[in-house]
Amino acid sequence: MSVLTVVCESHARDAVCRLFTQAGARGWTLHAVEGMGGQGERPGDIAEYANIRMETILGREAALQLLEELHQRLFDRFAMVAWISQVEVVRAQKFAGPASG
Amino acid sequence: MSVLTVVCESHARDAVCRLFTQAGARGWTLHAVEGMGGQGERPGDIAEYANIRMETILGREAALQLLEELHQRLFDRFAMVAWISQVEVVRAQKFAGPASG
Amino acid sequence: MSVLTVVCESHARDAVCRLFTQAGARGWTLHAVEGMGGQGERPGDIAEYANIRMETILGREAALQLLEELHQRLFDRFAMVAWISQVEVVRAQKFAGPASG
Amino acid sequence: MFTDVVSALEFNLLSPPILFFALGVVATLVRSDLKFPEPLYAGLTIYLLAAIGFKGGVALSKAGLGQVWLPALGAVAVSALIPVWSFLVLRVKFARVDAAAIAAHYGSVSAVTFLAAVNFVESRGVPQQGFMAALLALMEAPAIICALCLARSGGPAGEFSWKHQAHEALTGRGVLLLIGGLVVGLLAGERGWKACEGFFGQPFQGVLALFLLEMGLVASRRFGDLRKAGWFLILFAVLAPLLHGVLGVFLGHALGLRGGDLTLFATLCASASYIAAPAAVRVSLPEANPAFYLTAVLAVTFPFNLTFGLPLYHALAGWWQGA
Amino acid sequence: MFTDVVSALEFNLLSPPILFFALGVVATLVRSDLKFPEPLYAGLTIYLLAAIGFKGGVALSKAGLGQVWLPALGAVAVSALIPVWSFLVLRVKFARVDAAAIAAHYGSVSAVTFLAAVNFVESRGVPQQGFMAALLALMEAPAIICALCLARSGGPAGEFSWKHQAHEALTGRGVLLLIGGLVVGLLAGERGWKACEGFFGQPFQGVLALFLLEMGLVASRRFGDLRKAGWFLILFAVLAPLLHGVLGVFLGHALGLRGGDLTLFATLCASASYIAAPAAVRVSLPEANPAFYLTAVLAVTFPFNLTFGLPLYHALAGWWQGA
Amino acid sequence: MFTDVVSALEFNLLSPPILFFALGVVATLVRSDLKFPEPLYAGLTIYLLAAIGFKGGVALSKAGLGQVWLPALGAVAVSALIPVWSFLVLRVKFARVDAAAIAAHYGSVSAVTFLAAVNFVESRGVPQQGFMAALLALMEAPAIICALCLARSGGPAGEFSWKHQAHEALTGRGVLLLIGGLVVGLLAGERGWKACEGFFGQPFQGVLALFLLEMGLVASRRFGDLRKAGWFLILFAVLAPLLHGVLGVFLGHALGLRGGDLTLFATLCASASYIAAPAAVRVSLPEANPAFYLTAVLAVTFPFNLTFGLPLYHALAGWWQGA
Ligand SMILES: Nc1ncnc2c1ncn2[C@@H]1O[C@H](COP(=O)(O)O)[C@@H](O)[C@H]1O
Ligand SMILES: Nc1ncnc2c1ncn2[C@@H]1O[C@H](COP(=O)(O)O)[C@@H](O)[C@H]1O
Ligand SMILES: Nc1ncnc2c1ncn2[C@@H]1O[C@H](COP(=O)(O)O)[C@@H](O)[C@H]1O
Ligand code: NA
Ligand code: NA
Ligand code: NA
Repeated sequence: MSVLTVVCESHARDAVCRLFTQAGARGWTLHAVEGMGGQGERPGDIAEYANIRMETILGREAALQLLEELHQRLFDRFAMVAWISQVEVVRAQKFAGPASG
Repeated sequence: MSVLTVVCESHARDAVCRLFTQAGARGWTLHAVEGMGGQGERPGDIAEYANIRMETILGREAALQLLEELHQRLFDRFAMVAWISQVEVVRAQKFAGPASG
Repeated sequence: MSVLTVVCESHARDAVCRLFTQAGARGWTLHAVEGMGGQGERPGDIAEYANIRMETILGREAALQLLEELHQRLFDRFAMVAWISQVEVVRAQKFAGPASG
Repeated sequence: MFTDVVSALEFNLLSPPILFFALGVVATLVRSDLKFPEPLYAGLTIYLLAAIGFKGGVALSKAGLGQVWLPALGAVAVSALIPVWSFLVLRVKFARVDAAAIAAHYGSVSAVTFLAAVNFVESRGVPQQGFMAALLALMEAPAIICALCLARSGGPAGEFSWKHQAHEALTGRGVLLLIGGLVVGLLAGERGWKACEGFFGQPFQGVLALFLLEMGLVASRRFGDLRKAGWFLILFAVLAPLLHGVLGVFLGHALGLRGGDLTLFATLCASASYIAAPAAVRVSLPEANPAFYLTAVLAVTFPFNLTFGLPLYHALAGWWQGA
Repeated sequence: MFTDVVSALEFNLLSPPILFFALGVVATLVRSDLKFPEPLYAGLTIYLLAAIGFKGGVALSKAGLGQVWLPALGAVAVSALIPVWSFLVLRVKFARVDAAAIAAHYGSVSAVTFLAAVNFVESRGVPQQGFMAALLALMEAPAIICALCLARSGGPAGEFSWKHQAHEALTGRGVLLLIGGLVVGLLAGERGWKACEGFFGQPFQGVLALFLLEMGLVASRRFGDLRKAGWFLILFAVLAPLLHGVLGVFLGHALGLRGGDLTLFATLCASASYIAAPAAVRVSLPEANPAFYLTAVLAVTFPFNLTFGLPLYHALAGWWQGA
Repeated sequence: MFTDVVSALEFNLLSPPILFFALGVVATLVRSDLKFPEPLYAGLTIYLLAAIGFKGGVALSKAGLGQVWLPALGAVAVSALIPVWSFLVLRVKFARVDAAAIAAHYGSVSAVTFLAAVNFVESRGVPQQGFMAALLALMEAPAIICALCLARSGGPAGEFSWKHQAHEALTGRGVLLLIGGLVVGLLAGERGWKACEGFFGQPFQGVLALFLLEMGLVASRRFGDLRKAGWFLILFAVLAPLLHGVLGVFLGHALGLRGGDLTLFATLCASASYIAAPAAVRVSLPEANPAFYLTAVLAVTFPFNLTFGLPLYHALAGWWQGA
């Protein structure tokens, strides 16, 4: 399995979650972070101006495709970085493919 | 070395830490997170109803066994996901096996 | 690419960021965490006594060298652990080498 | 008595805390992005519990400790007994663990409901002796322990340790702030209260109002699970507090409580825990379904007590004392 | 009128909120590590918006709703029109999307500037009817929607959904707290206010002062981008609020507003949004450069209004009413 | 003088702030899960420092600046000298870096101890001029710089940069809030204070009480390290503040301080830093063992000053002025 991690400005949250869902992610985890990057420092004292860090576990294929989607559709619009790591889980079926009900 | 990451409801904290210790982990890092999963959204405005994210570095064997323990003993009882990633460290002995003193 | 993760006492922040910059990192992400380790529990209710968790994406070579630098120069001085994971990104050039402008 | 009920109801429903609670409910219903950050919730909780304990302690330093022990005993007893009949009734529809889990919540108490009751009683100018905060602290644990025993009577169920439960019952942050605040108030007395009134006294009702805004958000997020809970549970979640409130009035009166104290005692009996009980149940009865107990307590009983229950118990207490 | 301006300026610049704002600016300039944690910012915002709404509602419960509709209509109209001419002027130097994005911010309103104005008017003892908080809520959205239309008139630009914008306009946390507070105040009335005055009333000005310390930090962090913004934009960021403030005085007077209400209306017109508008623009006009609109609004217009604008509009309003 | 000491002690030990501090200690001892979230701690700190600075500034606006410079000079001198003899004494048992690190803490000052002293003096109705908050800000840095020099006199030890230390000394968040608050208070004067009294004044003592609850938690977590610290250090941690408090009374009196100001000056001398000094020492003397300096300061000196030291210094100051 893979974990896709996204660090982005908090305004991008809804857009990212929508892509997560479309990619078949059945869950995610997120929290507020401070950041430093090409667009300068983001100290995070105002939620609207801060960054969030989101993680979702999903299959490798789905993760790669989701990263590509993020790249195509959101990287230009929002301050954002994303990466994929390979991980091991038990109950892989919990994270596999779109929820069937 | 491996990093085992657990995202779980905060009520599971003590139980998870106990398993960490039993598995020989000599330290861990944790913080509060929001989450979305099979049991719905967990917005995290009340600590008791929120999720935490815990990480512990330990040897690969110990990590796999710990994941199995978590699976056997806690996955049914608490809202929880966990995964293992391979990482590189210096001072590997700091994280290896139960503390000797 | 690699992600280098550092968990350390908050007093180390400036020193770590300086090493990040020297290693060519063009950005990083950080947040406050609680921790447990060789130096006991760090409950994190006072920022000055708490831990932070920092992540930076950079090339594998740079990451390994940075980890070594951290080891040589900061591991003895501060409560700190660090690890490297292999990750996949798009736009690898965003994270590669010192900023040219 | 009817006009008393109506007047108390109107007074309560138009008070800022209840109106802010309603605002929180509306915010969820219209899917607003309003959210309280966790540290704000924690800070408000610490403030409210410390304040109510402190205030109670100061009152106690004037009233003397002699009158507390009888009501305290009654409080512990009623809190341990409520789960028994609740369990029996709930067994009609629910599995053993679920019935026990729900029963634990109704025997235990809700600090926020109590805070709203104190506020209501004070705003109406009804005299009270002030030691009821001590009962709030005492009534949290017995019900939980009793209900866990009921669940285990049917075989081993999850982790359970007397030592752990007793430790929680005495040192959990809620109990500690309450009892600690009481002792601080007892020792600091009137002089201490004067010094801190500008923080623990004057802003109190306003802070409670803001806090209930958050509680409105929290409670209404559970509305979606009402269907899963089913009619039997929803009915139980309305009738149980009513019954326990009435019982509280009679019992409290028999134990010598009068005036505002009687209303507060009835409210304690009627209220259902949503912090201490879920925590204990999650750990000790993990098989119990949170969709049942949390929904009953948060989506039905808590709002019911806050809006309608409170003035009802108050009117009944007034009528019974007058009778 | 000159002495009025000087006295109002002096009064404003030496008031604790403005001095704390200046302290925040200084802290950034000397590169201090002073920082407000996010939950503190969120908590202060929730408090301030709920308090101003509540207070407004109580005032409204006395004044009656009849007088609101005409100023409300005027407020919506002016908020929708400001972006039009702003857009035309900004097009001289900026691309379509950037011009529209900046225009959206100047048509919309800043709650904190409004809070400072309420505080100023109250400290000076000028009577006000108290329903202006309602206008603050109404003036947030129209400008944003209008400016997004202007941007899209040049072709497809990012995501845009009427449904989404309307939902935001009605349920965004700022609007919800304001309107919700107003309704709570209306229903709770004078009795409710008395009960909560120790929290929503007495500490208000001090809380605002502390909050402006944080806003000083936030605004001054943008000073570094002033060079990127360029002279044209900086000039715009000073002249636009001035123009809109003057316009607000004349229009507000024509709509029947008097006393403190007129100052508040002018300030609303002059103020520029830095929470609602950036959020909408980030999502719907992602190509627009934040270095332009955020810098103009935060580094120039917000401080200008807070320090010089406010007393100017007030003096002008006084003079125009006297004339 | 004995009855003075007893009465001051009793007054202090039964005041809400000290009782809440004790509650925090108890909470740790019984292993309660009570915890303050970090943003709450940060918020309380910002409030307390801004309030004490502001208040001091307002007092200063009445007293005039002329009387400050002599005590200020004395304060800087004593803060730079305390580390010298502390270092020499500590060298008996400790390595050079550890001795220097501990010495830095005792020369520097603790804002919270000062806050408790202000509160104590005010509650007892002792008049004070109010500019001592300025000395608090001035006494933070000299000791640290002096101690770092002592440590380095034995060879290179970690990072050290005059520029960095000076920058910290002037812009660290504590100093900035204090000095900033003072200037705001000076400029805003009595009128500004009236406007903000409902926030910075009335709730102050209560907020301090709640904050000391958290400090009780923090201090008592260090109790476990007392054994590692050893008897020599524990003795030092009690005798040093006593000695410095007595010295403070004599010196302050010689510098012309009277009434509450004298008590406050003595407390400043006696207090030991637990925020600024550890931060500097962690960076510049990383080889120094935190188990020594943090335990001495947090687990011994801070509680000692808060409970027994404060009334002692006060009684001594009263007696010396009477003599
Ligand atoms: N190399 C990096 N490693 C880790 N996080 C980064 C990196 N670059 C950027 N970020 C994060 O992504 C956010 C947006 O990046 P940017 O668009 O480059 O400003 C920053 O505020 C950081 O939180
Ligand atoms: N696919 C996933 N990726 C990342 N985090 C997840 C995922 N699924 C669940 N989680 C986290 O685990 C918590 C519990 O999951 P669940 O038991 O599925 O509700 C959620 O609240 C999330 O924080
Ligand atoms: N094995 C570990 N896994 C994850 N985090 C650790 C581990 N050991 C230490 N840490 C983190 O690093 C901090 C400093 O570690 P130490 O210097 O061992 O006290 C701790 O407070 C933890 O947050
Ligand atoms: Na009950
Ligand atoms: Na405007
Ligand atoms: Na000192």
